[in-house]
Amino acid sequence: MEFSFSSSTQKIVNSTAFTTLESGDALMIGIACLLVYLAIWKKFEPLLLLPMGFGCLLANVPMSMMASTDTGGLLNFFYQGIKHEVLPPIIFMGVGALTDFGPLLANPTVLLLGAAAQIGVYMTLIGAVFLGFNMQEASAIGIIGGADGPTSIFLASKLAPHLLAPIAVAAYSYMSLVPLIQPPIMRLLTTKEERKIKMEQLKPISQTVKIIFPVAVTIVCCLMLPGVTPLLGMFMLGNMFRESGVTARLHETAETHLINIVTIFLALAVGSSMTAESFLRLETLKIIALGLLAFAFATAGGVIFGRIMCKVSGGKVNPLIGSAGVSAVPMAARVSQKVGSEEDSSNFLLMHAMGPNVAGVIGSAVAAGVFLSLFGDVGSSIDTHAALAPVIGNPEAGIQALATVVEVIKQ
Amino acid sequence: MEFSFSSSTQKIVNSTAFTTLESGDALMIGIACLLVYLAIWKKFEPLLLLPMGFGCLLANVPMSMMASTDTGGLLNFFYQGIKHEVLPPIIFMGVGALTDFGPLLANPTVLLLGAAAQIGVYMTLIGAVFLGFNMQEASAIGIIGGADGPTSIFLASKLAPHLLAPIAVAAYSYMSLVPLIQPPIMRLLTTKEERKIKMEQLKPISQTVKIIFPVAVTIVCCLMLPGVTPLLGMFMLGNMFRESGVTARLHETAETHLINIVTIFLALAVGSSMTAESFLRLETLKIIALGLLAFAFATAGGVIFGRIMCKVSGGKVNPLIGSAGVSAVPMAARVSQKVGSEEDSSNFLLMHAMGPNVAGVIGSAVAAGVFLSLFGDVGSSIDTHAALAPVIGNPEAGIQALATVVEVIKQ
Amino acid sequence: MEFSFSSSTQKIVNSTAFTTLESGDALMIGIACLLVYLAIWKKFEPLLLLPMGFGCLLANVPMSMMASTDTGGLLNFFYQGIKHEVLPPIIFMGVGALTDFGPLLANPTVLLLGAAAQIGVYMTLIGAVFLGFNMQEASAIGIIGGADGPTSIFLASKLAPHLLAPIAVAAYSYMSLVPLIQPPIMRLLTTKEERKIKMEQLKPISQTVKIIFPVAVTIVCCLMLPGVTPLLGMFMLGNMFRESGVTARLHETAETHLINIVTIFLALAVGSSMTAESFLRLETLKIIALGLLAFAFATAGGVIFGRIMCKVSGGKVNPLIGSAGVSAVPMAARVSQKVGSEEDSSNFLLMHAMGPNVAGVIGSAVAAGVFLSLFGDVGSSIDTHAALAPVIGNPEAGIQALATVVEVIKQ
Amino acid sequence: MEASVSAAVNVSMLAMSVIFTVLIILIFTIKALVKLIPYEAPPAPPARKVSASSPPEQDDQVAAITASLAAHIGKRPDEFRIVNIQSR
Amino acid sequence: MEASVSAAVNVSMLAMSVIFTVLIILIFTIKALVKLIPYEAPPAPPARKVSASSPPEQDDQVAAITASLAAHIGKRPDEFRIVNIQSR
Amino acid sequence: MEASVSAAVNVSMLAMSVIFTVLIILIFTIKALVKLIPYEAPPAPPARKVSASSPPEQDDQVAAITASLAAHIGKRPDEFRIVNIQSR
Ligand code: NA
Ligand code: NA
Ligand code: NA
Repeated sequence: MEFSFSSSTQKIVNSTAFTTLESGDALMIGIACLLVYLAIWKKFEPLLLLPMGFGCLLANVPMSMMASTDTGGLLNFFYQGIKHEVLPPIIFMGVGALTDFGPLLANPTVLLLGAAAQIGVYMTLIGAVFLGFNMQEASAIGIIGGADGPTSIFLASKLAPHLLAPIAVAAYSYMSLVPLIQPPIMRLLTTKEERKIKMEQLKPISQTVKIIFPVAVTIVCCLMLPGVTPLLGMFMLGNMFRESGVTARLHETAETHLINIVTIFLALAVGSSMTAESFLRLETLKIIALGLLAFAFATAGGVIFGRIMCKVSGGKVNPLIGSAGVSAVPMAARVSQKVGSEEDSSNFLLMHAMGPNVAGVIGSAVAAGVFLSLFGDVGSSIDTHAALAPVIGNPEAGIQALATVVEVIKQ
Repeated sequence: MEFSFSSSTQKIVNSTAFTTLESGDALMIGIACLLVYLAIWKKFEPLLLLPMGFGCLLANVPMSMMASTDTGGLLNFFYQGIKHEVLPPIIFMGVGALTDFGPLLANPTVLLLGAAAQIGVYMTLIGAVFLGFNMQEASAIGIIGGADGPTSIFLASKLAPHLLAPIAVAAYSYMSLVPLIQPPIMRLLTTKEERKIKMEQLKPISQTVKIIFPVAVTIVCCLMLPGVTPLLGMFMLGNMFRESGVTARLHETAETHLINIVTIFLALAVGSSMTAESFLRLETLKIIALGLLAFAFATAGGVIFGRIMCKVSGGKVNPLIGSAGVSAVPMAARVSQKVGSEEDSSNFLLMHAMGPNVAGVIGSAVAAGVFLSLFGDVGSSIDTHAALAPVIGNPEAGIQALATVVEVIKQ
Repeated sequence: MEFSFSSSTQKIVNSTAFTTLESGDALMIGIACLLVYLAIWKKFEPLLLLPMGFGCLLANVPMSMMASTDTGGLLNFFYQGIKHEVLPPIIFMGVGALTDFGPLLANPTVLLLGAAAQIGVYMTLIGAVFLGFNMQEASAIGIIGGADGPTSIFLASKLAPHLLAPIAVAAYSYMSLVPLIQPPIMRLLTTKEERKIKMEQLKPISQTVKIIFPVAVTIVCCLMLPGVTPLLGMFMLGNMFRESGVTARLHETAETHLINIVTIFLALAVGSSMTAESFLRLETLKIIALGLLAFAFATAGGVIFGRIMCKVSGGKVNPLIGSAGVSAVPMAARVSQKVGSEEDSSNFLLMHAMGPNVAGVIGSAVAAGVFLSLFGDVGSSIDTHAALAPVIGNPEAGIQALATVVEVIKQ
Repeated sequence: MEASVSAAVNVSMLAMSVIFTVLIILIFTIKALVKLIPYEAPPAPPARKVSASSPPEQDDQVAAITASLAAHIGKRPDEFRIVNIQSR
Repeated sequence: MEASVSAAVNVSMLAMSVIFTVLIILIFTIKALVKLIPYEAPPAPPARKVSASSPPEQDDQVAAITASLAAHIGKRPDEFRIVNIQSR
Repeated sequence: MEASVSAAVNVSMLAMSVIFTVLIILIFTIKALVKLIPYEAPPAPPARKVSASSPPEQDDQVAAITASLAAHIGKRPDEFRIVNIQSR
């Protein structure tokens, strides 16, 4: 090898990213800066969008080896944690450790509001199919209406990994826009009188019930929809750490440093999948548009079902708490409180809205479970995992059973 | 693909876990709930048994892909950390960071009590062989008598991975039962006068000695029993973080969030190995029975050797501190204190019992090292690791040397 | 298998490390103890050198399976994090979270001092080539003069992994010796009058500038030198967490428990590569000697350029702040303060020296980037990563482009 | 285009039914739980006992503190007695 | 020996040039930034408003505390009113 | 059954011997250590010096605080002097 001054100079000049920087890369760097701007100055879910934007910035420096597709690169390494569905469940454990199910347990019928708000998911699914996405893709896009970041990322990585980046960006962005998107819809769909309804105070709940609840949810929901176990099970485990009263150490770690560490890695990895090739497509615009649809319909679904519950209960339920059924904890509950107190400043809906709010988290997880039951396929997961554990046992007996059944039905 | 309402319904129904739920799964879910109950309401080592029980619950939801054998699943991922012996040493580092060797250094002869209590390990080994287990299995079962969770898990994952789940459950359960198991044995094997013996106060120890001690233990023990280096070395490293006075940051992390994170993953992984197939066997009952034997004999061994030391020292040693030699830090030391103060409320044995208590940890690690020297084989470890690092160098020169020596001896 | 008493005894004796302990191993254990001694009693970068020394101790117990080359062993597992360049960038993120760029932004021309101090890197490079190292090795040795641990480890693991151990030891040891190495050189190269110069107080900087700065650095530097993106990008991300004001959770985790966890693993892994085979060589002595050269020339370069800046600015710059350009944050800045206050106790250089001090970190990262542009080759990285992600995509288009260009030039 | 809008509508109706089914089951589970295990106001914190039967944890503390104190003031543990630990 | 000292000198000169180039670009970037976005002294902390328009976050707090308090004292939330939250 | 009880007894006796051997070696190591490095009562904390030779760390602190203060009150660092830092 020669190291003359001129040949070395040539080598350095050729290795700068400028020589291969294309307009797409530059545009993506601009988008990365926009995300960082929104995170910091507009406070759009900064814990996620700041590292996500920064990951996007790093990934789009040509030759930096930081894109999620650059085998051997740092962010590709973190990306394995999404691909193999390790990171979202750990985040969900932390969310569970942060969640108080008290208001939900005090008034369990609000679970119906968490179910009704899922209509946003399905309106979006239909819209996405209409716009040309296939069923798996449409499901992953629809779940944006679930307004839960980890659920969206988990489902997208299973059903439509090539759409992960725009779905994650849409999910977190609209979540931040909940205070802008929801109020007009809420006012449009309710009457002044309904908005003034004051709800009865919640009755206190035994600590024992709070402890048994996560186990009960796990058994009921996971037996019915096994595909969602990693997400819902870890969510409930985090809640057990919180409520059991005997695992304070684990609770503290799960809700602070562990969720923080995993958030950094997850957000960087999602950002690293935002390359020009995967993001600068018509699909991205479609997904952004569908995401808005998802949030709007989810809000409407919750509010309309709230009115139904209001009627049925003889005016005891303020329909404004329905909008909190989209989840986006605790933002959406605050919006219910705010819109309610605009009509009557002595109306305190926050605690009542926390019930549907956490119900919405369970609701979207269940919705994700339904999609996994219908369209889930573990092929890719097994392929990639093969590298980690060569001794592949029997690939998921359950799915094989399912396949057999499907075969039989077809005949 | 067709998505008619009826075919989709069929698909969902077929994919519920109910269709494949067998009685074994249901029973295991019951056992999982029992573990959670014991952890929360009976305070049985809740930091371990709560996530372990929850992991068992998740693993036994059919088609949830959460069993330790489900390649590609979340808990299988954590299980790799046990299989490749990464998690137990990190936990041991945290335990080292939490351990004060001061009482042991002030009265080093109590190390003999930590040795004597290992008799429980060997009585159990003999019992296990008698019940039909082979030598490797019997060793892994015997170490339950060591009363150290990470040591048991480490050894079981090396010598008898198929018995990991019952061994871990037995080890942690009996550890919690120490306050019930030990006192009758202690009272039976000592006289009232012996129990009233008051011990001389411990002399203070130079900080320099406390710093040098972990290095000395590492050199002495690991050179003699190299197989135990990952466990004992990391234990001593954690203690260095504590005593050195210059690594406060690392000490704090090792004894709080790092050990907590690893505990969550380890316990979930152990729980995920509790499947009907591996747990609902006669072996499990045998192991549960042998585990009780192990704790009882370990306690007896410690107390009897305590009496010997009492005699030899001319009545200066209270034999009650012998039972603390089983480890189960700090539970067993508290039991010594309690049984002692029952005879004479002014008798303070706690500090004196802390010496044999931590000696028991070293003792069981040494016992594990002896087993690894006799029965250790790194074949499986290399096989699984092969996936992680394809460029396999020379597989463990030392073991090969050992094999050669064995060959020569045979001839 | 027979388990007679005598054959078992034989087996145990043969499996003790004593039977295979060679003088090299014993010497390395001595060196490990020396490192631990320096860390604790001489306070040589104890957060790194204590676990590094302990890792060396464990690795040199024969048959302990703790050397970085023992496939399947614990420290080999951590070592993968260095080999695949995961750990140093995470540490750099934490360092970024701990760094205040305020003084640098208030007086940006001091970036030139951070550049000038890199002369130490290149004098050492030339010296290393003179002593027979090849270009890659010489580069990795030279970067010791950058006085940044993670940068040195990152570059060494890419360009000369077989020299990682001595390079890391030299880098951290000399960093601790900065208060001894620098002052004589600083006094020799400056006049009494220059040392007495008092600098104008720094002007305050808008928070917005502090937030934009890391993005600007990332774009400017990484586009010009893409190879350094993992290191510099993560450094700047950590700083964003700090300055943005909206990610307090992530900031706290990055600068405490996350950096602590990674430090433990990294230092153990580096220590585990200190085997007799790799460390007890003439090269190690050469590297130790060259490292001293590196620090001395870096200091001299900074101070001499400080004098130039002093002249050009009409005496407004105290040349003593130049020595802080070697980085070794914040030790070198303290040395500037100390040497300055020896002449005039009312002279407060600390804040002024913090500017070149952090500039030195950027400077060495840029220097590493230049080396990667010239000599970087991702072959080995892809090979090892192949195991983790079998679906190897297109191996780094940029490098291929570069290779093509090189081909063309050759013709 | 593989998927038709009518299939999407089918799937949506089915999925909404499943979601409502699951969550209604959950509602009844919760109602049963709350009925079975009613809320009881936590008992007022018991007055500190001064008698011999102090909680076991405090026993430990007294033992530990006594031992430390003994080491410090150079008396045997039985030459003095800690009567009470008052947490602030 | 593959590498010659002259090559090393060449590489060194080149690398130092690159480093100075990159850092000088950075200096100008910073100078431009600082000029474009000058430092402004942070405004004095505003006096606590006593009027109805308390900050939105406090609204939440009042709502939450009111609800809890209501549950505790057994009155409906509109039967009493929290006037002010004073942080200590 | 591969293993016989007599083999297990053999192994057990051997293992107990090894454990006692190792731990007895450890006892003597500790005794030697404690003898070589006896405990010394830590010296009473030295009275705060008021003279010029304050600890190096405090030098740093004084420098940093002086610089910050200078920036804040708009004086040059040598126009005033911090005499003492009192930690609370
Ligand atoms: Na939701
Ligand atoms: Na033990
Ligand atoms: Na530097």
